[in-house]
Amino acid sequence: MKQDFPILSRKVNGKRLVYLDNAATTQKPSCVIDAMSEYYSLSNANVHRAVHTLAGEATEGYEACRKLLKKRFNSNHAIITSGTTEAINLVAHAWGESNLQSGDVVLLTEMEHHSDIVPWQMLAERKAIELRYVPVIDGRLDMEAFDVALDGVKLVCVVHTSNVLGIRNPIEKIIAASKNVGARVLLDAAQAVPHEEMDFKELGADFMAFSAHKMCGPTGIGALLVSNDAFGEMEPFMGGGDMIETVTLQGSTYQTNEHKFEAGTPRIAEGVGWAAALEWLSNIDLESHHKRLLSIASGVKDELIAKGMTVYSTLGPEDAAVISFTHPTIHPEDFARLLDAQGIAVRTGHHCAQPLMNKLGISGTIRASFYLYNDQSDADTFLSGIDRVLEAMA
Amino acid sequence: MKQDFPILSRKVNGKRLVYLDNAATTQKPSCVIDAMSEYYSLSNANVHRAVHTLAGEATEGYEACRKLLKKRFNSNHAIITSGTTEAINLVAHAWGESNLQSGDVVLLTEMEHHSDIVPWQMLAERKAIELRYVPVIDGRLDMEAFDVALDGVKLVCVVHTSNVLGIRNPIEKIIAASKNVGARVLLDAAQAVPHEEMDFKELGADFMAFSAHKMCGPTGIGALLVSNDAFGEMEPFMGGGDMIETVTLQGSTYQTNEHKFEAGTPRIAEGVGWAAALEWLSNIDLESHHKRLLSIASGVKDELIAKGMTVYSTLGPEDAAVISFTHPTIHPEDFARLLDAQGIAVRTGHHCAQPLMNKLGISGTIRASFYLYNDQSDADTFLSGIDRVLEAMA
Amino acid sequence: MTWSVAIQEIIDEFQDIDEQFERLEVLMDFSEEVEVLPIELWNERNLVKGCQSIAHIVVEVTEGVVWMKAAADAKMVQGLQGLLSIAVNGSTAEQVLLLTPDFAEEAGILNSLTPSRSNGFRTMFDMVQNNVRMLIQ
Amino acid sequence: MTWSVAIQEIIDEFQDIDEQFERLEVLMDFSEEVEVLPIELWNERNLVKGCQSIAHIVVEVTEGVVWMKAAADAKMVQGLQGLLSIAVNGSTAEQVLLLTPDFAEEAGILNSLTPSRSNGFRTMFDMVQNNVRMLIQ
Ligand SMILES: Cc1ncc(COP(=O)(O)O)c(C=O)c1O
Ligand SMILES: Cc1ncc(COP(=O)(O)O)c(C=O)c1O
Repeated sequence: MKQDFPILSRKVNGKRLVYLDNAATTQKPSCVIDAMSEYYSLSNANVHRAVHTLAGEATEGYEACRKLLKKRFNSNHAIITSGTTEAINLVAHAWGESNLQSGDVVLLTEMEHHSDIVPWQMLAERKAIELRYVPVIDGRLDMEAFDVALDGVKLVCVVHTSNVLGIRNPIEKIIAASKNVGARVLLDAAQAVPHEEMDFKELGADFMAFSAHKMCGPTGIGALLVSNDAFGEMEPFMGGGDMIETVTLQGSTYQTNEHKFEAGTPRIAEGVGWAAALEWLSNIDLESHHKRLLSIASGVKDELIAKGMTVYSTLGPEDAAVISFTHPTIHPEDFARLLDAQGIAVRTGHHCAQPLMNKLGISGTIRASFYLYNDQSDADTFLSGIDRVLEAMA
Repeated sequence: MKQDFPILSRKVNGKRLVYLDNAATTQKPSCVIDAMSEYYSLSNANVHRAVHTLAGEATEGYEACRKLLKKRFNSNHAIITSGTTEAINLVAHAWGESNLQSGDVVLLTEMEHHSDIVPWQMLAERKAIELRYVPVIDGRLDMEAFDVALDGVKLVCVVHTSNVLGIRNPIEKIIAASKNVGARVLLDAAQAVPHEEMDFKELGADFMAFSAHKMCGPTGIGALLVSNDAFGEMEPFMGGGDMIETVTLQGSTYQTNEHKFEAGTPRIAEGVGWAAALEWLSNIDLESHHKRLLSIASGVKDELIAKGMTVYSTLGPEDAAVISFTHPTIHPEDFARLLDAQGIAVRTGHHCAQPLMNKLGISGTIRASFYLYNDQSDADTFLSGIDRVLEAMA
Repeated sequence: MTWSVAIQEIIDEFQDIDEQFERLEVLMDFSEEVEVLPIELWNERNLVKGCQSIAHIVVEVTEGVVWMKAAADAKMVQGLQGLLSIAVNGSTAEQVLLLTPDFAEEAGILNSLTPSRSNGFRTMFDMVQNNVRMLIQ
Repeated sequence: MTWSVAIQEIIDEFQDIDEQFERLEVLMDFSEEVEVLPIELWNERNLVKGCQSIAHIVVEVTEGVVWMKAAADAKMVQGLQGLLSIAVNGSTAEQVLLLTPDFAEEAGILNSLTPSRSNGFRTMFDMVQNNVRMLIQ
């Protein structure tokens, strides 16, 4: 697997790169890098409404991405955005503005990424809607509190898998209960799609947001899947080329398919690159990798605890292989920098989840997150890297 | 020059590619394609708030793009967006929502691209503001009507250079007159930045929007330059990671620099690619190319007229080398397809400027647009291609 | 493969052409095979949607036999309509419903046109079949 | 190049180190060179902005001689403060204003740290100079 990823043969500070910052972004296989170079070297043109050969190839390449998304995730509608964040903002504007009234309730959780909090806080200010947060207890959603909080809710926004703790929330239950009270459901699936196969229709959610760059695809592109019902309730968000049917000085009419929400020249090369990533992923057995990585991460977790670290991730059987931890005295930044000196890339900080950090009573963690190309040798290097840090700081 | 652009050695339908669809998007020099591949192969990581080496390199690469933009265009603020369209929508939301009240007037022109019309129509619906349009007479803005229409206007939005006709509008006059009545000015510079050096501060506009893909850079990225005064008047548009200072369940505070308007993981590889394009362009003398291309285009224009075509572009000394034309009987699509069969790429249709088409009394044109790598041989191939079409359709 | 001898001849003709320009010329020649739909009958219902040129198609089934009339402002679109007319006119409804748009691909017409146009062909093809399906119900 | 012998010695010391890990260890050792700013004196005014760790710096100029006190929760940040202390403490205000942050680059500290951190160093360096400038006006 490692040989598919050119960056993994790079040396950092003279050491073999051990990349454990996958929850922030994943690395790209050669086929993705090559697909984009090839696009720019052979087929680059603006898409839609053009008859020349390059424009045809570019349109086909870009739209292939949408087709693959619909097929992989079993969805009738796949709107292409610049990432998870824009996808969630799109829901807040295109659906929220026209379907939520003053006094309506949106239910979030304390585990959300900032990208699934701030758009709702901004909407709440514009429309005087009420925000409620499902509390986190012992690192998991308090499902009893969820049931109580659900009363009278119009929209439930929940992170499928936490980028801080790797927790996979019981989203099947959450969706079923939400549907029971007639609420629409948005899944922040940024950390879910890299780790498990998902069937959007079967899940029964209304919106699902995710980014290409966290699943071996390029930066600058992501998607929002939308259910048939919710799609019909959405008004345009941004205006411009490609999303209109007709424009006159008096007013405009809009496209009726996904293009209605994709104003301007789309992310063409990015679509081509993501399509290559989706093809590549379609040959990967995510479930067996999930088991393999979780078992490696569990071993690492035990060692970290034995070495005196506080570990916040519980790593249950469905959780992603993400380990957030702190050391009683060593500052996370010093820790991460001393690991980097050994070629080991981990992330520190609040991971764009300050409310969760507040709940855990800390300002940040060190986070090691594993992905497909990581193996036991990476875990071993990481652990001996930790030992060297502990010695140096003793 | 041509050898810098790998795509130009491609054959289309067995013929040498003659790419004359540059107003839609430009081709990319190898250095841009390579910079992105290299980024993905060597330095890919998520930016900001991280201490490991790759993240540092990625942050440096991405922020280098912003630095180059500020330097090239002499601007204190450069917000990175996904393109011109998002940049204009950003102004409509981040500035328009908080600075325009019911009854306020926004002045547009009949020459605008849909991306500089629809966002304002949508804002007008949300806020009950009034839109006025400066009429086009004989393919140019009616400047007398402009002076009259300016009365009581809060914001003037004008396309610097028309993507349909190549007309360069008298924006210096427009900006001066607008400033005189205290209006803010937005320049749609999508077709301007590829063709001329621009000094944002000296021009004195408040907002300037453009896309990387029209100036040898990648898809999926663009920018909004903002004056100091206007920057201080802007509220956040999209919410999420990277644009916040602190997030609590009760509310959030925001960054104060450009990041305030760049929610979520940014367009990192695209920033690296655009930086390479900006470096490449900095070695090009745009003015001499402008003269060269305009002279080639003028020759083509004369020939087209001689061959019985109606040409809508006037190609004045400051205009871009863009020729929009129709044939009295041959449908533009048939025309373009028969050119494509000969390897010649032109665009047909309304070019996202339906109001201008209505004004010209047509539903679309065939458009040949020239850029740096085009030369007389391309013009000659184009003209003999036209001859073959005329013969076949005679 | 469910097409007629007439269609097979067309496929062979297209496959013999080396040059794209000539292929398009031949395609335009097929515009003459269309029974032209008079302009008075152009309306929203028989408009081909998603097509960049203005194109209309009307399908009739008389005693089980299919007949289409069509028109388009672009000659190549009318050429595609001509091909379609050869494929369906005079056939039974059942035969038409068994057709697939593969023959255009086989002839090298679909992939020689850009996707938006080949989709235009698919759209017209689907429109004809849907109309036939509705008319025989 | 406007730095003192003490700084030159530090540069030499850093340049002699091959391994990044050891370089960071030496950097952390410099944290002991800081005259620690007591926690009661940490406030919004002397907070180092844009730094990921919590860091504070206070600068005094007594009879033309500069002296800084500082503290940071991350040891490497305090190490950078230590370097800065060696560069400025006991120097005249004029000498401090002539300094450039190049010496850290020369020592291989700036480019061995990621940009956000080297910006942190630049921020602290600028903060010291700005304070000195204000104090002598
Ligand atoms: C004048 C003008 N404005 C705006 C745009 C929109 O640019 P983009 O599609 O890159 O957002 C274009 C390009 O299509 C243009 O030519
Ligand atoms: C759970 C979660 N939600 C949302 C996001 C935001 O994704 P992006 O920055 O790609 O928009 C991320 C990634 O940072 C994430 O991990």
